[in-house]
Formats: sequence, structure tokens, C-alpha cells
Amino acid sequence: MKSVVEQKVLALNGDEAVAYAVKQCDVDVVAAYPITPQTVIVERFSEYVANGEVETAFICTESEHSALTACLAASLTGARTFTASASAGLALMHEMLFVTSGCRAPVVMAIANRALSAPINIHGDQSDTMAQRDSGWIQIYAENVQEVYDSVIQAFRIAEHPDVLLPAMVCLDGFQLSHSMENVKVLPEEVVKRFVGVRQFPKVLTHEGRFAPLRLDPENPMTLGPLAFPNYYFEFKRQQEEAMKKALEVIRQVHEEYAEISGRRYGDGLLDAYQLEDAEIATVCLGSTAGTVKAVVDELRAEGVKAGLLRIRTFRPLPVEGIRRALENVRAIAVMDRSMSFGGHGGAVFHEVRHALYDSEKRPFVVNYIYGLGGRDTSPMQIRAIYKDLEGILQKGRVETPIRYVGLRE
Amino acid sequence: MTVQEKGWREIPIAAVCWKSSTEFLTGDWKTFKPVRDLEKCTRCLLCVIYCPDGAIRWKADLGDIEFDYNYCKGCGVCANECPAKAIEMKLE
Amino acid sequence: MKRIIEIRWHGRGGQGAWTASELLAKAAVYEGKYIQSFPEFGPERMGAPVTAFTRISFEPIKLHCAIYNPDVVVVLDQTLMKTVPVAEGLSEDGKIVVNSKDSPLEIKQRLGVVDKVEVWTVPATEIAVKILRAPITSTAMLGAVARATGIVSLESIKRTVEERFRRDIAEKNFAVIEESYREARST
Amino acid sequence: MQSKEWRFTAKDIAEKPDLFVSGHRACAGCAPATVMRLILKAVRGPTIVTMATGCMEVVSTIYPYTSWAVPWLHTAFENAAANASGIEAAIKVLRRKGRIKDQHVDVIAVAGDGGTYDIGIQALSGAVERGHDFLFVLYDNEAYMNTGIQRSGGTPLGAATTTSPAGEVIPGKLEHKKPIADIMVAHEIPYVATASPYYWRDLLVKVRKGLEVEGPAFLHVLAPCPRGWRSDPSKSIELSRLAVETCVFPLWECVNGEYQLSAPSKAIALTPQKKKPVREYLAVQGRFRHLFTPKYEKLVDEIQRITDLRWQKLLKKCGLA
Repeated sequence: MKSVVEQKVLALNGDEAVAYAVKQCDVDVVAAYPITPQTVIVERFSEYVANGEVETAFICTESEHSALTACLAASLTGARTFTASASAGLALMHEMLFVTSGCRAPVVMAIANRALSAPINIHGDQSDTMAQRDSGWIQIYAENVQEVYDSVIQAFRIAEHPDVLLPAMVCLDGFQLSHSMENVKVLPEEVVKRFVGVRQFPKVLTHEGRFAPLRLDPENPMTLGPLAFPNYYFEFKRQQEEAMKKALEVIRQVHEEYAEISGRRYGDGLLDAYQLEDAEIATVCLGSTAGTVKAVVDELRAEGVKAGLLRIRTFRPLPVEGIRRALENVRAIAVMDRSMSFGGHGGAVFHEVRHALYDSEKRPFVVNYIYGLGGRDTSPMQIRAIYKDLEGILQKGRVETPIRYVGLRE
Repeated sequence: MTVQEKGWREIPIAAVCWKSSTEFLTGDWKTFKPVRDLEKCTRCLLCVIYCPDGAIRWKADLGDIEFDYNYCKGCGVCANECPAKAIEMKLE
Repeated sequence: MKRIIEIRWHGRGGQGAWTASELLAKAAVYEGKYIQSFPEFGPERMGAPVTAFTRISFEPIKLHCAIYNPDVVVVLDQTLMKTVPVAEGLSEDGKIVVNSKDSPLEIKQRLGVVDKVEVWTVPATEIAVKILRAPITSTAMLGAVARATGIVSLESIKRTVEERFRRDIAEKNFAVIEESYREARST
Repeated sequence: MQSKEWRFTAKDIAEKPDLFVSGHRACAGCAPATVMRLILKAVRGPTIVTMATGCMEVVSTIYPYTSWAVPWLHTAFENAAANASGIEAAIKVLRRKGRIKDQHVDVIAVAGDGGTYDIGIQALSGAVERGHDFLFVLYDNEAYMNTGIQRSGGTPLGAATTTSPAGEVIPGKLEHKKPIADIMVAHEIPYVATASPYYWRDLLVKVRKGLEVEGPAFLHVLAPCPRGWRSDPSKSIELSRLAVETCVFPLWECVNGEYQLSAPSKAIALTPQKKKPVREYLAVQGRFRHLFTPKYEKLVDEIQRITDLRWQKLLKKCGLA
């Protein structure tokens, strides 16, 4: 067991914490395009470049599409790469998200979660990343600024792991985290550098009949990004699914290894269960609001209410088994979604949590609360009301309104 | 192709190509094939340069060119461009 | 003292409400406390009323929501009181610190807050103009907040100022902070 | 840069092994395929090629086969130049850090007219503005041939395509071809040129110049497509000559903002009677067939007029008017 490293405490907002982590990770190429509320990441990183604090090539592209493309191409040339975006920017990257995961390029991207237009809104919700949940990227949602910093460092290790080789997103709620300054313990740079290590490349068979490291290299010519007809395409998609499956274990391992040097744990790296052991009622939540829920759970516990929370930290790959185990003894569950799946009967997280519980013996009540769209604040009072609703469901023994909206004016 | 194709566990990840297209013969696409009049040919090599399929090769050891009918698609560019009119397109 | 103190700052875009919020939070970090500092989330426009928030706690802060019932309200610009309900939600034993030459009692009457609320005033604009030659009141208000609340020491505030500003500007701001600390008056 | 003379003799080129190899699945008589072969005959050392979606990408990399003997990357349609940005930046940093062999690597981005004039112009404009050191080669077959001959910004006036068909009231494409190379000149990049595969030596020299120049270079190559131009497959290279001889597609280069005509076009400028009427070029292409009917024949005059106008403008830029 390694001992916990001594760490400085800084006061950073979420965007600054991302930039600081990236600075420490020996990143070769950063390509990005500014968009609120991600801009501070790009600005801070530009300062590091301008001051010679990093050896990174910084490409200020003309669009997010090109930002991700440049990261993808650089990654396939052997570089460790990073980008950041939000909302419309992530939507513009949509095409390239799939290409990046399909090319198995371990690009890391921070997303300062923001609502999608129209109407245009610069504030926080998770519509942007939820809309990309099937793009083949790992998705980690942070609860606070400390976790943002820690997750970015872990993301490089996870994405580049030979069993994984998938791109990864670290999601931080726009403004609630991106623009909130909090205490952040930071590791010494050499410790981070040692933790992330130097990129390794798996060997693949090339058209020259040799096995060569997977990257564009004139010494070992290789064709990347070809056309695959129906006779092959399917097989590559299955490979990606396998990598996602393996990522579950890798995320847990990397999280544990990081915990040993940092002293910080977020559940098992996949799921963060809070007061769930004997909980009768619980919520499921992603991101910063989970913190507010924890504060409410503390109050409820003090009042004798058996309330709990399951925070999904890793949404892709979805830890289905873990979710089932964590929740199957809870009697009523409120799943909180900070995005809509229009016409889909509830939000994405709701669909997936309910799906995970379908095979459980006890089949708890599962209801959905859509909250916080377009940056609407979610107060502790509103969260208390959700638990109150769950108690009501248990009393009545049935669900009357499976999908509800938090803080919405009727 | 009639060969048994590999399963998802066997093929390299990231769709890295593992065969050269020289293993894919396009010669059976043609209806007409170029035939050279050795007398007229000046070995100017323009046909080698213009062939879209790289199917005309300069053989240094022979000091001459050679048509590779494994790849020739019979387009007739070589015949059309031959300054000596030494190539004729003949029905296969 | 409560385990967590919540502060709301009112100013106009460009007056430094968010800066003041951050400086106070950083000062608390130096004292080993847990903090949160965030703006009212929106595009900032010069002159428009803006709000910023600070949480200071002895234990890690879980909350990630707006501050509804602040323990302390700080008003960087007295004219805001005409249009913005600055005392809204202020806890009954809370404190409000206003940039004003007027007496705390006058301000208290104008605000119409309950008796238990402590009202503090400080002529921050005058102090800032005198020393900095500009009506930038963020540091002056910090001095008054330190006096009114005792949340952080003057030394910690100075340390953050020292880190943030150029040496000569920091020196001037030390003078501002000290004077406003002395000049702050309460009911 | 101009001080050096490149000698690409026919024998040199014939002896140099192909880096774009046989077995690709381009149509018979595909001039873009010839262009790919020729570009790679001109490389000077370690080279990475990146390509936009399009005919040449599709025909050359049908998994598990590849026709590329150099490292090669395709990611999407609109982003060949952004790919080049990432590759070039990565190589610079990795060399500096000692992670890869310390050698210069040339980066060539290749795109068709769709991936350049239309969907690719934003990434292209951004990449050259940022000054990345790469050569962008546009092989222009004047329509979206890969998807079945739809019009692009590079399709010339009067050409019939499947989205600008010649009908009862509309004579094919109503708009002029976008002057893409001049647009690239306006970016004030160090090297812009046009080329035609018929003039293969001129093309090779221009590829080499584009690689040797520091910073972005742009090469516009006309690449006749028998399928889309409705022309005889054997005529593809001939058409690339006629386009030059009629001044529909003059050959020039612009080095650091200075325009100059290349030899084949300069010969026409100096001996104007050599300039052939556009009719000769149009008549052998099925896509212009409708222009040779009484209803639309006036359009041939209009094409001649615009060709002459553009030629005169070019002569002026080259100081020859």
C-alpha cells in the first residue's frame, strides 16, 4: 500500500481545476474552441502555454469539429491529447465523437455541461452529454471541483489503458462546478506525471504483414480510418463494446490506485453510494446536485428517515450490476435527470436505472424527476420534497405520477 | 470473396488494414485489353505514368515495359495517350 | 459560530462583487477552512446588478445550489437598495454590511429588517477614492466584512490581496482594508 | 525555394515504386487515381497522407485492403485540413520530446471538390490561417462523384449533374465554378498552384514545391472523371490537356503572392492563336451534351465569355495583359 502524498490546497473553480490537471498530465496536443462555460479551461491553458509552463502544442481551432478532429489525428499520430467543450460545441462534435471512439483514439475531453438551444441558454444542464451517451465515449460525472481535478488525471490513464483505448469525457456541471471556486488538493506534478506515465501503443497487424504500434508512423506505414463494408463493420462495433465492458474494471482499478496516493475515493469509481445500506427510499443522481442531495440525506437521517443516495459517477460504461446491487433493497427510488428525452417517457438516467432493476427480485418503485434544466437551481427544500413523495408512494403502495418536474411552474 | 472471414476477436482493433490492395485483382473488370506493337513502341514511358491503375510497369532488367493484366481495367488511357500509336485496345 | 456561513454579495457589473467573494474565500482557505465562491450564473454586463455567493465552512461543503438564506449580505453599492431586495432571505440573526456614509441605524430603517439583524456601514467608496483614486470597493468591503463577521483575519485577507495584485497595488489595498476595518460601524 | 530545379524524368518516375498501389477499385479511366499515383511519386521522404471522404478514399481503403504504402488517415468528410493540423502538431511535439524519430515528416491532406470547395472549406481556411506546415491537394472532378454525380461548388456552369440536371427549362448548373485557388491565395499562404495530370512533370514539381515550402501550400489539380463527365474512359488524360488548352483550367502558381503562368499556359499567353475554343473541350463530355441543342447553345457562348474573362484577369495578375 502506497502512502498518501502530501498535497497543496488551492482555491480553484472547476474550469481552472481542469486546466491545472491537464497541465500536470504531460499532454502533447490540446486543440480547442471556446464556448461558455468551458472558456476558462482554454484561457488558463493558453496562459500555461504562453508562460512556457507546458510543452504542449496548443491549437486554437476555428470550430469544435476541427478541435476534436485535430485531437483525434494527433492522438493517432501518438500524442496524448485533450480538448474541452460544452453544449452546442459538443453537438457540433457529434460526428467526430463516433469517429474518435471508432478509431480507438484515447482523447480526453472535459465538458462543462450546458443546456442546448433553442432557446439559447448558457447555463447548466446535462442535455449536451446525455445526447452523446451512445457515441462510444467513457463518461464520468464529477460532484465537486476536487473530483473534477482527480477525474481528469484518472481519465488519461483509463482512456489509454490497452484494454480500453477509448476516448473519455469528464463532465462538470456548467457554472455549479465550472465557475464555482472550491478547495482543491493538488498532487505534486511529478507524482501526476508518474501516475499517468508515457503513452503505450498496442501492436496491430498491418498490410505489410508486420505487427506495429497502433499509430501513424512513417517507419511502419499503416492505414487508419478505412471503409468497412457490411462484411466487417459490425465486428468493430462489437470490439468497442468489449472495450467498454473492460473499462468498468479499469476505471475501478485506476480509481483505487489513485486513491492510494491521493487519499480520495469516490465510491468505487463507478458508483458512489451514500447511506444506502439500510435505505428505504433513495434518489439516483449525477453530478453536482448529488452533493446537495447528500446534505439533505444528512438532515433526513438526523430526523430518523431512512434516506439514501446513489450517485452514478461513471455513466458510460454503465455499471448495471452495481446499480442493481446498490438499489435492489431500496423500496422506492427517485431517479433525477438533468435532461429530457423528448417523447421517451422520462429521462435517460431513469430509463437506464429502471432497466438495471428489471431483473431484480424485488422490483422497487422507480420514479423520475426532471430537474435543473437551463441552469434552474435545485434547492435542498425541493430535494426534501422528492423524498417526501417517495414516502407517499410507500404509504399508498403505488405510483401515481411516474414522471415529475422539479421547480417547474405549472 | 468466398474465404471465411475473421471474427471480432481475431481482427486488429481500430480497423487497421492488414492486406495490400495488390492482393485484390481488378484485371477481370476489362472488356478490352491493351496490346502493344513492339515495333512502334519508343519506350517513352508515358503509358506507365498515366495508367490510373499502375498496371504498366517499367522493367529495368528487360529495359522494357510490361502490362500487368492482373490490374488493367481496360480503360484505354494508354492507347489514347501513346504518341507513337503503338497500343491497340483489343476485345478480350 | 455556525458550522457553515453563507454570504451573498450585491454589486454592479465591474465593481468586483465576484472578486470580493473569491478573495474572502481564498482567505478562508489559508485558515484551513472549506469554501465555495460562485457568481450568479450569467453573462456579466458593466453596470448591471450582479450577485455573488460565498460559503465558508469548517467541514467539506456538499451543497451545490444557490444561497437562499444568507447569514451575511454585503452591498457594494448603496444605490442598489432602491431596486434590489438586498435583505431578502437574510437569516434572522444575520448581518448586512453596506457601503454607505449613512449611519447603520438609518440604513436599518430603510431596509426594514428585523431587530436582531446587525447592520454595518462603511464609507467604502470614499476610502477607495482617497487611497486607490478609483471607486473600486471590493477590498474596502472585505475589511468591513472581516470586522463585522470575524470570519477571517485581516492577515489572511491581506495574503490573498498580496497574491492577486501587483506589489504597489497590493500595498495600497492593505491601507484600504485597514481603514475600512477601522471605519466600519454597526447598530 | 525557386532556386532549385527538380528533374523528374519519365524514367525516374517509372522506376520509382508506386506508393499508391494497384488493386484499388477506382473506375476504369479514373484520372484522380492517376493524380494520386503522381502525387506520391513526388514525395521527398517520410510522409503521412490524410484524406477527406470521397472517391479516392473509398476506392483505396476497402477493409481489409489498402492501396497506401505510406501512413494514411481518414476520419471524415469536412476535416482533411484539421486532420493535417493535428498530425503536424503531434509530430512537432513528439519530436521535441524525443518520443519519435527526430526527422522531418511531410503531411499531405487530400480532398475532392466536395471536401474542399463545400463542406471542407471551413477546416481548410482555419488550418491555413493557423499556418500549419502541410500541403493540401484538391483533386477536382467537379462534382460529388462518389455518391452519384451531385453538383458541388466546383461544378462548372452548364454541367448536368444529378442535382443540377439539364431539364426542359434549366440547362444544367446555373452557377459558375468557385475560384477556389484564388480564395486560397487570398489567405496569403506561401504557395498556391494549379495542375493537370496531362502535364505530369509540372504537377510533380508543384507537389514538391508545396512540400518544400514552409507553411501551408495548396495545389488544385483538375482530375477528369469519365463516369461523372460522361466521357470516354480513354479520354480522361486528354480532357485534362484540353482544359488547359482552352484556358478553362489554366496552369499557374502563386508564390508568396506573386502569380506566374506555368509553361503550358504561358505558351498560350505568348501565342494566343494556340488557345482552343471551349467548344472542343465541352463537345467530348456528355455532361454538356444539352448545350449542343438549339435550345441551350447560347450557353456555350456564355462559357466562352466567362472563360475568356477569367483568362484575361489571370493574365493581368501575371503581368502579361
